[in-house]
Amino acid sequence: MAATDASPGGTATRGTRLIGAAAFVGVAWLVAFGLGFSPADRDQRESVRILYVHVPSAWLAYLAFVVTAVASGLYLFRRRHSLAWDRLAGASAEVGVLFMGITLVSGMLWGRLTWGVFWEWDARLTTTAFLFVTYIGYLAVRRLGGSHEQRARRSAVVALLAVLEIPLVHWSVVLWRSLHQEASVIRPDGDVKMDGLMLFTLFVGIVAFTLLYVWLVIHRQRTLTAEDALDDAGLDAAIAARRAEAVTAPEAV
Amino acid sequence: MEDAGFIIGSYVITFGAIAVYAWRVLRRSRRITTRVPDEAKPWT
Amino acid sequence: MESPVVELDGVVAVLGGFPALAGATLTVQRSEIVLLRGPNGAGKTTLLRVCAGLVPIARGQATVLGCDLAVDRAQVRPLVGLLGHRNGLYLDLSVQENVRFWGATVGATPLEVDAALERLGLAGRLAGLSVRRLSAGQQRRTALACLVARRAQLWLLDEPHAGLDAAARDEVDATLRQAAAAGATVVVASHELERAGALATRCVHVVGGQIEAEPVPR
Amino acid sequence: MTSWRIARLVAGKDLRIEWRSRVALNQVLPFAAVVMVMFAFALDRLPRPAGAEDSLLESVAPGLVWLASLFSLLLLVQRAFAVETDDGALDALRVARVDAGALFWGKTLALAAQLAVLEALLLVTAVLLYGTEVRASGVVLLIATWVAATFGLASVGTLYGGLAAGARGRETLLPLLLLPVVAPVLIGATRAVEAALGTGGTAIADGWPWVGVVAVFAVVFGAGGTLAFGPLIDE
Repeated sequence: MAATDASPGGTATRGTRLIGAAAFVGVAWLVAFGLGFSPADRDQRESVRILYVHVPSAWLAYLAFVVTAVASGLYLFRRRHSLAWDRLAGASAEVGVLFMGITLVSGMLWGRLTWGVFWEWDARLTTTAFLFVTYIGYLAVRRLGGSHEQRARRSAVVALLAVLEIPLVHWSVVLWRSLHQEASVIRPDGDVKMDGLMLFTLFVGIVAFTLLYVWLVIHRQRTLTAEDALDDAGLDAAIAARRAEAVTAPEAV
Repeated sequence: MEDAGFIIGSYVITFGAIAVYAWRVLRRSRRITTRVPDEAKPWT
Repeated sequence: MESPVVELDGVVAVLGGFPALAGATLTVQRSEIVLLRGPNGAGKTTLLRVCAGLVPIARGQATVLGCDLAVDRAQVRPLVGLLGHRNGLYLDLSVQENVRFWGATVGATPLEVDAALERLGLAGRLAGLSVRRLSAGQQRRTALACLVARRAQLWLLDEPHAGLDAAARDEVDATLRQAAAAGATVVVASHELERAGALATRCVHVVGGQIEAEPVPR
Repeated sequence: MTSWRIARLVAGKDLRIEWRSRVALNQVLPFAAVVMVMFAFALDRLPRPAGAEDSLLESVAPGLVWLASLFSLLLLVQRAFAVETDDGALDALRVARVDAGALFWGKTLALAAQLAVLEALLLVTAVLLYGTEVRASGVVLLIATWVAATFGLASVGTLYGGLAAGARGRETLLPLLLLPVVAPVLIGATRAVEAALGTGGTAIADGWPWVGVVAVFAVVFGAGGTLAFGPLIDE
């Protein structure tokens, strides 16, 4: 990344400032269109506005976990175990958990207005909640300590196991929900038909959230790189100190 | 706007949470990167 | 000259960011009993665990029993016996069951198991006792019997004499001499200087994560 | 030494330790029974609804049996790895380079054996305490669920137990990692047993797709465990 001005401190470069600015504009547009310009929905009236935040954050959360899984796979199966993949997996999982939390909260608010109840055990929401808890567990595994390689290997395996788990959970939850055929009239499941300005707003939302995701992951990944580098940099100093210990140690018996 | 509390609330929670997380990441990165030599930072 | 059993060259091993070994160089030939001496925290335990292939090597070169540890640490492990502060035994099982289990991991025959028990003076009544009820010395001897049953070629012992009375220490020393005589190689980290000094064929001083060779005290 | 023999060796060792120490028998089984009683305290407040042939407890009995099994699974897994880390045996296993897949299957088989006995006793407890009736026609389905769920839970328990073994804060890490993962088994096994027992009028045929879910879970985590166990417990 040929950054013209060396950053005084922090992980910003011209590229991230660009993405950050674009993300900010995207969010501004999303709020303007989402709350202001876009019309109310025929059936759901105003509550559809929450979807402009709920749906993009859900998509980006799933994207984040796909990135984590792919990065973990690359770390494990690539000859050159470069830790950059592991740090990307960690950064993406962290942002993914943030977005998944937002998805769940906004989903509950939307559910309260549309279905009259905060939580509805529908297949998608249940799988989302399951993913949220699974990746909180993943982040807990990342903090288990040990060398960077150990952390990377252990987290990569847990991330791949989590991916293995998603279809299983989804399948069993869908099968489970199909037992509840109670005909609920207004249950558009958020797949409300959107067109014109509403669809545009949703599109703005997805673009804004993607920019936010990229911007956050880049910064977080660089911070993790710096943290690892801090450990390693400390290593050379520690080795020197260790060697000095040998010189100064009184000639033991 | 009807149910404004919930709707605006969802936007505030969403972008509030993202802002807090972003601020914590940037604060930590500013604090750490000064103590790390430049060659360890591929982006500089 | 046969290739050395252990060949470390400038090995750096990091535990939680701390360089327990900071450039250790050591060569050990077959049937030697090498004594590692040095203050606490000098890196003796890490050195043993590196030779056992348990700790990744950050820098430097390490070959044990013909296996290059930088490439594949796991390959060397079945040939090595590591006895640390903890004996690695199943406390609820009896002495014999423990030795039979560890022997079985390399397919040792019941005869070999009995021979190992015999050698450590654990045959008869002791063999049937649950390890939990044994004294520290008897537990240590059981752990050594497991090493014998596992046909370990390289014995890595961390303070084997700790917590033992004089008689038990003699037995440990006798076992080590027998193992070395039978072609195994022994590396002992110990604070019992006068005793271990007499036992060791060579003495090495470990401090600050590095090794300084020393003439044999005798 | 074929890995199958090592797996049998490890399983034999684990079961012998359990036979000697009787921790599962004297502590985990009573715990499971207490959990079933606590469920009754918490849930059994309504008189049998008019017309319905099942009381509340009877209609949720399958779910409670599997819930009690899951909580007991946590204790059994922690015990299975406490045995290894008590005196540093896990390190010794690493040094002996016991093949990780064989070690995984050894621990899983031993755990499955204990879990199977525990689940059977829990079903008996449900019959005694909750008035559940086991109908003959549902027995085959019941046994199929029992086997599939036991293997699924045992393999995932061993896998995440190995990950948490020796780690700081493992007591709280294990439930966080394990309980979400076993959700498909909890859902599948409960529905399958409901079908087997005919709770709430469910037909036997409805149970078999659920046994499929649980069986796929067991296969996936059996294979996944064999591959992932090595890297997870390796130093």
